[in-house]
Amino acid sequence: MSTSALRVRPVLGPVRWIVAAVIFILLGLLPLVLTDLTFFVQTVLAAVVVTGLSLFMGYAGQVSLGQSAFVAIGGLTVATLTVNLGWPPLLTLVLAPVLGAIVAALIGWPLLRLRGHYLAFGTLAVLLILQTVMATVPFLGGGVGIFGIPPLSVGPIVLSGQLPYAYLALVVLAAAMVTAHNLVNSRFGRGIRALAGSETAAASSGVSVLRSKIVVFAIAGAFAGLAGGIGAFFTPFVSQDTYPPLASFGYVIMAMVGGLGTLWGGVVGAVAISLWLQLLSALATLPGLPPTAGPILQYAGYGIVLVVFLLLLPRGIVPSVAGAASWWRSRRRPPAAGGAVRHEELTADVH
Amino acid sequence: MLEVDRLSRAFGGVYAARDVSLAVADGELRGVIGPNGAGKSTLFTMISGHLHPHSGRITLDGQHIDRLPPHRRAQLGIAIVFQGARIFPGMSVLANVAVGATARTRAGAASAVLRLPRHRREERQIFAAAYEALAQVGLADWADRDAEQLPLGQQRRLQLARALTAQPKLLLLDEPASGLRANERRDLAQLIRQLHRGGMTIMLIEHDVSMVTSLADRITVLDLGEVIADGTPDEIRRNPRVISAYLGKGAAA
Amino acid sequence: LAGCSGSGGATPSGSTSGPIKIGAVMPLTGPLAALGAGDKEAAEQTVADINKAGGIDGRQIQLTVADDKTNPTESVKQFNQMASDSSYSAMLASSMTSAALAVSSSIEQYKIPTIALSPVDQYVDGSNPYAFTSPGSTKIYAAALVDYWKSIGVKTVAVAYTGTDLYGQTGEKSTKSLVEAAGMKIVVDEAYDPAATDFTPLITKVVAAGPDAFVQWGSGPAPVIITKQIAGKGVHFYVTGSQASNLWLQPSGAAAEGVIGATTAALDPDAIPAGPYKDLVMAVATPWRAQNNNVNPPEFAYGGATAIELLKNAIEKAGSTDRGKIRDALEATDLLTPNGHYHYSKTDHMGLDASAIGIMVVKNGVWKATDYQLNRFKTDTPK
Amino acid sequence: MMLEVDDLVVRYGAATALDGVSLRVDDAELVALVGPNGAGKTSLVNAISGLVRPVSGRIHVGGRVAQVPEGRQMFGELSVEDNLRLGAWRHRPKDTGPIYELLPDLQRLRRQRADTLSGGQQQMVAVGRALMARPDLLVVDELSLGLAPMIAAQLVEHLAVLNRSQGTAVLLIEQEVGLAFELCSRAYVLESGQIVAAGSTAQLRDAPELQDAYFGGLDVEGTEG
Amino acid sequence: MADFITFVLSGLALAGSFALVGSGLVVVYRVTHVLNFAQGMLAVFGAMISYSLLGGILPHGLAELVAVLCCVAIGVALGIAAIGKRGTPPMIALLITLGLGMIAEAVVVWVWGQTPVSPPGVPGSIDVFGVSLENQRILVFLVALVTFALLSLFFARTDIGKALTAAASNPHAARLVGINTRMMGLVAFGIAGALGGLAGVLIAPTTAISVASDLPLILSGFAAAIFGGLRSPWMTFLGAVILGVVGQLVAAYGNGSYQTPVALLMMLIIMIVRAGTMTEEEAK
Ligand SMILES: Nc1ncnc2c1ncn2[C@@H]1O[C@H](COP(=O)(O)OP(=O)(O)OP(=O)(O)O)[C@@H](O)[C@H]1O
Ligand SMILES: Nc1ncnc2c1ncn2[C@@H]1O[C@H](COP(=O)(O)OP(=O)(O)OP(=O)(O)O)[C@@H](O)[C@H]1O
Ligand SMILES: [Mg+2]
Ligand SMILES: [Mg+2]
Repeated sequence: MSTSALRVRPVLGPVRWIVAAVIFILLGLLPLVLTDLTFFVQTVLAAVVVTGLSLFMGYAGQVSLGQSAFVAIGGLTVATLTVNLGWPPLLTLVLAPVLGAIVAALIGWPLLRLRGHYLAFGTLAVLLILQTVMATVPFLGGGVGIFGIPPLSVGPIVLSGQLPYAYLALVVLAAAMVTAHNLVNSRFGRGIRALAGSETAAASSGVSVLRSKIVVFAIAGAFAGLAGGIGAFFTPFVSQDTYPPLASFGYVIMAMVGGLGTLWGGVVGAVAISLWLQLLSALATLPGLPPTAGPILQYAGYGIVLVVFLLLLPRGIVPSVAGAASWWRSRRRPPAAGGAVRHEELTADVH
Repeated sequence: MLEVDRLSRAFGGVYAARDVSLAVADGELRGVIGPNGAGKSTLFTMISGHLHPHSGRITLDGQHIDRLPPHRRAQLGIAIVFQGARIFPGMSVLANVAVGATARTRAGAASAVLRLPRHRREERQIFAAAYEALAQVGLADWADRDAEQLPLGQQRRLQLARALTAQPKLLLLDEPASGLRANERRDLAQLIRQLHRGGMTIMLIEHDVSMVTSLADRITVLDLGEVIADGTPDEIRRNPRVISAYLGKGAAA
Repeated sequence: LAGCSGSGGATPSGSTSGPIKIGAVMPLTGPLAALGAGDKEAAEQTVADINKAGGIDGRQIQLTVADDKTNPTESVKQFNQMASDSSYSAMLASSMTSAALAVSSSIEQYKIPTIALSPVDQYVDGSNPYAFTSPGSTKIYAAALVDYWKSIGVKTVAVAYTGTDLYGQTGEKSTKSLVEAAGMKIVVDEAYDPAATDFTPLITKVVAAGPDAFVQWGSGPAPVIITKQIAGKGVHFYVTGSQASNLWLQPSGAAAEGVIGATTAALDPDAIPAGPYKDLVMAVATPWRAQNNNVNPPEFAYGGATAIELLKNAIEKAGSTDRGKIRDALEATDLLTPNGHYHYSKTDHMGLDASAIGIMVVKNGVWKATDYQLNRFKTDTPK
Repeated sequence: MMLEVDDLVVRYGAATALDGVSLRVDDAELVALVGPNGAGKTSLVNAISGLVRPVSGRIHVGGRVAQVPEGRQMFGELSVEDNLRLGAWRHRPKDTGPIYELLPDLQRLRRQRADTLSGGQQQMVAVGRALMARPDLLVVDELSLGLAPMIAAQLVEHLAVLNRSQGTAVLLIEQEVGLAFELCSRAYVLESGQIVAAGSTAQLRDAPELQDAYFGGLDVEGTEG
Repeated sequence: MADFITFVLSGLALAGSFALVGSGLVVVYRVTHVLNFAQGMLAVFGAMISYSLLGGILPHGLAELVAVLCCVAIGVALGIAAIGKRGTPPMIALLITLGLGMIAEAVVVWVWGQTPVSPPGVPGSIDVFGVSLENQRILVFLVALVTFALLSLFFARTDIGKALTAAASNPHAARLVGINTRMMGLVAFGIAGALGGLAGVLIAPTTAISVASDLPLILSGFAAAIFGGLRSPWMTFLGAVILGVVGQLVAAYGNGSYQTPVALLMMLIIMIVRAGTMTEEEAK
């Protein structure tokens, strides 16, 4: 029996592990040649957040427009504890994901009773509320923001400059992805994918719906918190405007563009979108452009690409590529065999 | 084993279930029949915990379960096959069925992330059970298909397989045979009989009277939310109230 | 380490040849885009003029502008990106107050002389050796208002401010202290939500308190709505520098008529008595009017131009583009600019005095000097 | 000629659901279509009503078609009454009276949201909604699904009446083959995407290869051993 | 007490503006299950166009009308992009509208620049219960009220309204009974355009509208509409009222900085409580 279990357990085959390793090694070489590390770190951290988010959206079938809130929790943890209370940086960085998870769980307990667009609104509202609190409570920056965050230091070693953070971020991303992978291919993982399909049926199969949702939310919160923590050390400044709704929407966009329900979707989406935005703002700030040309370029550039892309690849990059591949393979297998693509006419949500 | 005591549930004044009482003995196969809208599915959803009764009690092996959420009841050994096909889209047939095992396994998120031995052990058990169940309902060679691509009939069998992987004490079947043709029905009847023989307690809703009567030890008849008859198949077949409300002169034979 | 990421073989700032690189971070998109746009235009204009005139001892100025999307954190990122590149000699920090303050630790870390394009009170006392601010601090604006109020015998004052940003908060603080010092009374002191779209509660309170003067500190749409809602309620309404632009003037329309504001003295160029100051102002105003169908430049336009002038002056003094030397030279600044007369010093990194601020009033949709201001011009114009 | 399907091929990605299916339904004819799960019955009717685009083949429809779809397909947010009325969206009159006469159970439920109906009640609405269109050809995907035997029998009756009175043609997919053959004069047997048998119901009823698969009660005892 | 009435009334007037933006979201969602994030920009367009037209080109009334009509066209255009392609899942369509919103922003910056505008509205203010309210705000409230009355009648009473709802409720079945779901979707987007334009045209005079107004507008509209599950016009109106009145009271008796968040919190709590009672998902 165990053999058959092995046959079906959808873990990444050794090949895929190697591919993943190679990709990360390549990513690891990038910082050495890149001049704009800010961009690199930003992108990798975004990928971490999105990896968590696509667990929550792609697998558990929920939606969060307020993921920035948990990035903020991480940032605040680091900023307030180091600056206001003088705690050791490393400790605060460890606390960042922990608090991210705890807060997510606490908020999730009431909030995750909401579904669909209600939940989308709920999460967004949480973010907006948090922003105002940050802007008015002095301890949390009170509109001024918190600066003078010390560089991250492990004992005597101080991570000064940008390069160390690039690698820290990469390591965290790798860890996040392994976590996500192990989670998805498990009893728990099947549970959350099931409740995404039908909460009723899932519950009757013994899945504790609310609890599972909260756990996933907390995990996503932890990822976000960690990213936020690192971000706070990297950009030693934290204020309510550090975590605007637009950033939150950005995470959702990255998740969708990369492809929901896939592990690599988050990374691919984050990189694709960030690259494009970077390119745009580079163009937009070319000297000598008329003052309005910049904004026009940025808005239109982002918008057009988003629209065109989603119309062409509604399922996102990774699934589309995978789909194309398997389709191509199935060409050379006798038909009847699976790998069937659902007919578009029928994909419209039918009860 | 299962005791339902004066269960009532109304929707905007209209009773879907009214003082429904019935007792299912351990290992019994209980048929539930009645006209459309009689309250059969409502009864099942109240037993499985998706719908809260406005009054009345449900006890399983002497334990009150009417306040428990669905997943707890599932863990106590109640499994249900819904009337409409309720599959988990985007998952393979096998994965769909494997979910059924959640009720009787423990490994949580932590052990999954850390890939603890317990996780591995349970995964093996789960998929073993899943395969067996698929074989039982004759879906074995569809295992790797995307569940939502199955035709309706297959989807409903898949639901049954999912329920079986839970290895339940009490199995609730809501019209499992609808949409199956004669020989498929025979296989299904065969399977149900086996499970019954294996000592599983089963409640079966069916409009195919001949199937119910040939399988059930006892039959409960509902109409407009009330129990109008309760007895052996023969008694029911002859019961005039049942004939007029449901069977009709013709089908009585 | 910072080096290995930043200066990809670029000439270090101390070098004596090649262009002089100056970085600037401004809000080019987002709510304050109009501010940034104005600063950018004016700064680039000035740089172009300087370069046409042969640059600074023969070296051209190269100005790089980055967009901070009206977001302090983005501002810090962009700032660090340039500051960590040692080929930059000096920086201009954002026209958004909180963004300009946000970079303070970066300024110290990279030891790069920086002039903020927004009033950052925290920079005024020179406690941050490398940070300067070119617009007047909220304090001198408040001071100018209070002087004016004294002159017209105001007894009671109402204050409203955005509780969620720096400009509002510091503005309220300075007003409060000065007003009380001058023996007047604060009768209303309310924070408001910059995102709100109806201020009836605030207005109701103010009207009820019936103050002799009502001033608000904030920017964006909120001040516009307040202006519209307070109009015709018989309350004397006052605004400050950040309303001295189309962000406020245009949408407020008729409701703005007669509103008095403490702004840069240069806001009404024609009112300035002939002299060196007027010439300087005109140098900025004339081309601007030409480009923007005869509208006077808004307050922050002078900021952009002035900041460049200040740096040019310092670099010439220092005779070098070394960050440290420029900083020292800046602290010795004594320069007349369209923004007013700057006397930077160890303890004053704002450098302006009350003469730089004028009390203006909206007449037929344009800012005009009040009679009070015209008198003041007679005695003290920046010189 | 009410319906003519000619060498129809339907694929879902790589999976072939129908390959080379041809069948016809004459005016005012009652035709049954039977077959095991996954045979392609639903794919066929969906192709007829244009919900799936065939890869190749020809479909000619000689009149107004209405379909009782698989899985009821209620307008969940709308009331029973509205569901019925929308059945006649393209046509006047929208009088729902006759439907309630045919299916009295629905009368009491006219204001109820369709998604709260019981399975069988939904099936009734689905049938009623299709009848509202006053179709020339009625395509029914699993008529008796979830219906109490009495109701099912009664509906079959009604179809017969419609056919006689208004010459409505019917293409009936039905697992209760007995029921179907009672009504229909001709039948097609579809298995894994192909027509494996066709002819008058009389002949087919006696065809040995179909006997076991489609007829005979449960006689479970027999199959034991 | 008089003050209290003032705050409540001003809150109601304010609610009108939230509700108007929300109404557009409701129409589109009800018919397509798409949350139209470009709704805010439709309002911005309305404001900008009427502003330009009022600059001496057209008289009051006519200018506003033309602006609204333009917005109908824009709305339809948005619709074609968002749902024109068969089988675009709602979540994707949502992001598409987000993208369309950005394109719209680019257009606005291009044509009107980034400086906020505020076209002239109905001048003056009148006293209600000794409370002085700007006429413009009262107008907004009244228009909103009428709009919602018409909307709910439209959806509840007319066949076309029913068909519109059916299109989203079950597109599959809708196509079976011969409802052209795509056409219905475009109709909805058209109506949404009109409502958005109306909102912009009416609200602009009371505030300053610029591209940057997009987000605040859509957020307040979303908050109001979600209260009605993005479906029910009247619940949307109620949501707007809670949002407006609670906000004003907080600003009046509490700290002004907290007016939006507290209002949001209120709505959240109510929604969660309601969700608790709605969980009985029918399980057949
Ligand atoms: N949420 C609800 N609101 C109103 N009425 C409801 C609701 N749910 C069920 N009902 C009514 O309760 C009655 C019983 O429904 P139930 O599904 O139990 O019938 P059933 O016996 O399963 O019928 P069938 O054999 O057709 O499945 C039906 O009349 C149905 O309309
Ligand atoms: N959306 C889809 N994507 C891929 N394959 C599909 C899809 N729908 C149906 N199929 C395949 O097409 C074949 C025919 O399906 P169809 O639903 O037409 O069968 P059916 O005769 O209606 O079965 P049933 O009697 O169970 O309704 C099946 O093998 C099924 O797996
Ligand atoms: Mg039922
Ligand atoms: Mg079918």
